Amino acid sequence: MDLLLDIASAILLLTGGFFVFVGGFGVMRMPEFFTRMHAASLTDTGGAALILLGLMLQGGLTLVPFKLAAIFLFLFLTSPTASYALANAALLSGVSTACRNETGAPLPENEVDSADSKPASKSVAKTSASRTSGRKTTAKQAAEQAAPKAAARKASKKAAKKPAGKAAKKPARKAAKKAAGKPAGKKS
Amino acid sequence: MITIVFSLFLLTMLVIVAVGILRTDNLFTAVMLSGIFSLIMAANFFILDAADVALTEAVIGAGISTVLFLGALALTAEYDRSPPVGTWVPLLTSSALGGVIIFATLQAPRLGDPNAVVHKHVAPWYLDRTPELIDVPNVVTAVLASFRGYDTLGEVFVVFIACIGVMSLLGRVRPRRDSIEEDEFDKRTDNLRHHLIPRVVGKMLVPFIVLFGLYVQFHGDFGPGGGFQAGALIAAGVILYSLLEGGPRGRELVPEWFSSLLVALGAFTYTCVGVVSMAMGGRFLDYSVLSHDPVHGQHMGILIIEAGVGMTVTGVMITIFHAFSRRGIR
Amino acid sequence: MAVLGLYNYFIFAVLLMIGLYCILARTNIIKSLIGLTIFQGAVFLLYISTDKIDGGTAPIIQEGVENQIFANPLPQVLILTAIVVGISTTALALAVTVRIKEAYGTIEEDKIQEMDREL
Amino acid sequence: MEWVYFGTSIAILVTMVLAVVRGLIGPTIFDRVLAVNMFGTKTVLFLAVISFLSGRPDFLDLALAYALINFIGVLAVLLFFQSRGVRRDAEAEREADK
Amino acid sequence: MTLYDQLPALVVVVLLFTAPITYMLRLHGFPWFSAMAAVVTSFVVACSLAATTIGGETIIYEMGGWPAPYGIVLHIDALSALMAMLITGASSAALIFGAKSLADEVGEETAPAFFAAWLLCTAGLVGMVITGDAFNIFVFMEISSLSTYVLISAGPDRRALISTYRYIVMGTVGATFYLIGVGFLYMVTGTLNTADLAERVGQVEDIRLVLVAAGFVSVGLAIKAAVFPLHSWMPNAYTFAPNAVTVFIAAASTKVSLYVLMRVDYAIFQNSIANHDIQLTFFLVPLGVLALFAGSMLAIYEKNLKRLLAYSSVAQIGYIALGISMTSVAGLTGAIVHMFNHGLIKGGMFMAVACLALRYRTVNVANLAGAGKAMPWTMAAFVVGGLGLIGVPLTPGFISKWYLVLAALDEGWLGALLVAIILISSLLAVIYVWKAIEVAYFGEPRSNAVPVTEEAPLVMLIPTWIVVLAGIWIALDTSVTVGLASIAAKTLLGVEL
Repeated sequence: MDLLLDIASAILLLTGGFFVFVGGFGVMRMPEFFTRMHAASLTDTGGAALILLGLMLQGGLTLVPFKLAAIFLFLFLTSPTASYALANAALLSGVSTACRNETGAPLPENEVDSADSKPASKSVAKTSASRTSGRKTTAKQAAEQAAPKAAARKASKKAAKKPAGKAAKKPARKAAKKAAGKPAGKKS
Repeated sequence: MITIVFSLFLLTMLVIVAVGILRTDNLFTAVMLSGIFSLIMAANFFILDAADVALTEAVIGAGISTVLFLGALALTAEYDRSPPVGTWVPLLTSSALGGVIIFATLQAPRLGDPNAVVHKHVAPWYLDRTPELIDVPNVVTAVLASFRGYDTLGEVFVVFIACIGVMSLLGRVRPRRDSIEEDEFDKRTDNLRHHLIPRVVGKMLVPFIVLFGLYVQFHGDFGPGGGFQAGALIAAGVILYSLLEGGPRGRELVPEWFSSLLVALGAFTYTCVGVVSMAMGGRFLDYSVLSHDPVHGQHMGILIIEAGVGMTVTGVMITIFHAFSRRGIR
Repeated sequence: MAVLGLYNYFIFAVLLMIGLYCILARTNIIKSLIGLTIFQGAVFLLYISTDKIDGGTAPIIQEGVENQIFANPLPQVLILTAIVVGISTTALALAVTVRIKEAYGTIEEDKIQEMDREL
Repeated sequence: MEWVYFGTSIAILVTMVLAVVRGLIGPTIFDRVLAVNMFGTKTVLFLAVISFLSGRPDFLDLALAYALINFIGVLAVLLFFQSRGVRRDAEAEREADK
Repeated sequence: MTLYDQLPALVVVVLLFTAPITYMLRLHGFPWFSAMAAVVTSFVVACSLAATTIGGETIIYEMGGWPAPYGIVLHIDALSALMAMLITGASSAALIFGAKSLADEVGEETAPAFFAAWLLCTAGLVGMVITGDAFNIFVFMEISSLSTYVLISAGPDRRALISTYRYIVMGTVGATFYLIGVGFLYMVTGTLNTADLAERVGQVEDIRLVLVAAGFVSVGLAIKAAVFPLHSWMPNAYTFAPNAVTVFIAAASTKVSLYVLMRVDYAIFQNSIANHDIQLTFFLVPLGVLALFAGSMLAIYEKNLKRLLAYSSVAQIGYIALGISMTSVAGLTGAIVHMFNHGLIKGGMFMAVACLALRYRTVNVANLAGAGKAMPWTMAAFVVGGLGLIGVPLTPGFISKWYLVLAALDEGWLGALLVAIILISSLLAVIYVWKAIEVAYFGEPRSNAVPVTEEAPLVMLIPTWIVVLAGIWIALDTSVTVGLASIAAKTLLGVEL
């Protein structure tokens, strides 16, 4: 009987481990933030479920499986919420969802390093500015790809001009509609 | 064998993250990486068989310290604009320091070798005599609360002073400067109310977090846990609530006067236990005189002072968080 | 194999160096405070790596399990105290930093020194 | 059963390393937040497997505390982000109407 | 267990017991009163402890009833009783003196927090002095430093904040160095009790770790004690703290770190590491000499009176370091006596400066002209204090310099050099004291300066003069201080009484 349990938990654990590894690998390989987010959060919950289930089988009838169930329930509730909230914040802050430009070459992601807290000196016409700054940042991004990584971080810090997080100022509903409009703008 | 492999992995990661913290210019990134630093440190402690310390480091290092740093960052700049000042002197001093330590520890006892002096002198006494003298499964709690209870008393007063300091520095709410009046501003900025899903899930979890904190508090004698960890966990629950609902609502849940009263009461309880044991003829903090049977007295003493420590740490963490969040965005 | 035993002390030395360098070289106040937490974190690692014993487990005595080898509880107690001391100092320092930002308008030590020199 | 735990914990450890690497090089801030969140959940799993590996399964409270702290950390980051964005716009408004 | 046996614990417990009460009860004027009551009670208990230890016996008090190396033990001998008396005495004098000046600097709202921090600062210092456990010294060092940060940051000027920040960083680095030293000692001996450490450190075969531990402990405590090259936090901290706080920390806080250095060095390392005294001399003498000269030079060119006195404290700490480095009974007696005397002199002078600051609203030497005539009593106290700094006979400074010179004489040619250095630095002291006195008595008050006519309030003058007269009294009847100091020196060196 416990040989069966051992085999079952071994299978569960190893697949869970594999899922988790795939998640990690995905986070490294994915070109753009939202796809990375997708890879991480999906395998997060999936991998965790498998591993914790595998451990529960090993726990026997002591208090341990209940603790594992508590952990599983907690993870199951919080990590999707955290991923959702993170994605929402990223979208509102103007992280570009584009990951391919017209020529098919992977578009380096938008540099939304938290720009310095200088008040955004842009003029009132925010959207047009964000489009120009979008193009400017993309051009700069291309240059940055060539420069070695350390220099890139220095260049991006100095030149980073954050597209104004204007969407956050308005209530969320209008922002979501507007945000949907904005990425299209950026792609042109 | 297992510990060597894992600690090798984790320690190298620790150094990589520390170098990452040093090199990044963006303070926000540094705070996030210091959160990872504490988590790796806590995982390392767990592998080195220090379960209590791992729990404390996780809850306080990764939890409370990140939240405090973010609170401070919200009120100050988040860019480390200045280029590093003349790097020769700091480089020289720190490498001299490192050199001296490496030179000194070449002869130090290996990790985990059983006949190191440390395992020979004072530690075996604690491990042998605790079941008989204090009869508490968790020897760390026994040493923390009873054998070296005076240290923990000093510890509680260190936390008490931190609360006093933050209150006297950030106590007085500053007059507003800019045009946007306060409540409208706070409505928009201070909470995550318009994020519907986190708000629902978060508020559902707050009672369970506080319950888990109380479990850790009273489970301290049998498993990893105790006053410090429990206080930080309960405070984390309240902090989660005021993150979601916003500062003013958070301060309604746990008002200022209550949390600072909790702080003073916890420290006062701890000292009272000591004074009562003096009054009953024993030495300061000698719990065996507290009741007819010494072991029972030790149990009672440890329970009360752990409650005192829990009260103080909860009160301090909540007061400090509210002091930072009430300072708000002026 | 012997060198692996000393790996913890080597990492302790490296973290101290990084922490001290971060405190001395960086003029931003919050960056120095993070350097201070790394500096203190390294000391916790030193103490806890003394308590490990081969084949030992955490010093929580389980009923019914005979002649277990336990790790040394004393450094763990000391470090429990040191962690809470560390967080108290950080909290106080952050409160002072917020007040400095409000009084001086900046948290770069060299700018603050210039402002004081003009006074 | 021993090597199963060992294999899983190695897999989790490698993912943690990948998360740290993403945390260090992640161009945007949100990558770093994602790395921290992922790292936190992986530590929870790592602790659960290790406590089984070392034969002390009653240390799972740690893993639960980790999961909880990780969630609160991410929410604190989001609130920080939101307040920063709004503060910048408030200053921008002040700048505009000056 | 009669009350008499409980005294060693009571000296700290009274302060720790009253601090939460002071913080909780927010009645008008109550915080100052409860702080005052607790500190005076603690002072009385410290005096009775000194009375019992003057016979040379040491009191051992086991905390929690656990025996020595396993539990924490309080170890009180002549030296710790003397230091406890100094700390609680300075604290009560500063509190009486500060009643009025603190009232306006510390608002009604933060008064409970301020005075609770004051109580805990005293408790931390006294706790450090009487405990016999190496890690416990670290815990109480943190209590006293954190509360000192809180007290200093209450200063009115915005520069108090930046000096508090610098003090926090340097103080924490110093305390962490001490912690590393204790960690290494624990690794090679397995125990934390100072007496137990003293025996077991000798049996350690590889002394490399013990040497490095001694190095870390000494450097850490040197930072906390503001010994010369590591003193940069002290002048600003003393200058921008509230006046009453400066009086207290100037008199007590740096001395305690020097006390811990002395006890750790002589109790633990002296009899265990071969020729440790030469290492100690090699470490402390250059620092002491540098402190003497640099401190005095900086004081001479300083315009702000409080910072002038702070730099002179750096110089005086150089004297104490010299005394410690001469591992002879006379040298140690000189160092211990100078700790006590300097506490009294500097406390009195800072009180006088506080009275001047109250009336003149500034501590800049230039515009204190005419203070001699306007505030005769305050300036007289300042002059007597200044003479004490120089070491004129009939002042406490003279006693300690006398013992230092005695000790230096029997050190051969190095001693002769030290005597010369001590005399030269006394001359330098004359210069910077005279600079203040000359402006006060002979300077013409500037036309636009607001004319100050009446003297400082009595409630501030009386404590100042009590402290100054106490200084004169112990300069004449040296039985108490030198008696305790010589017994302490003998016990430290292991010479029979």
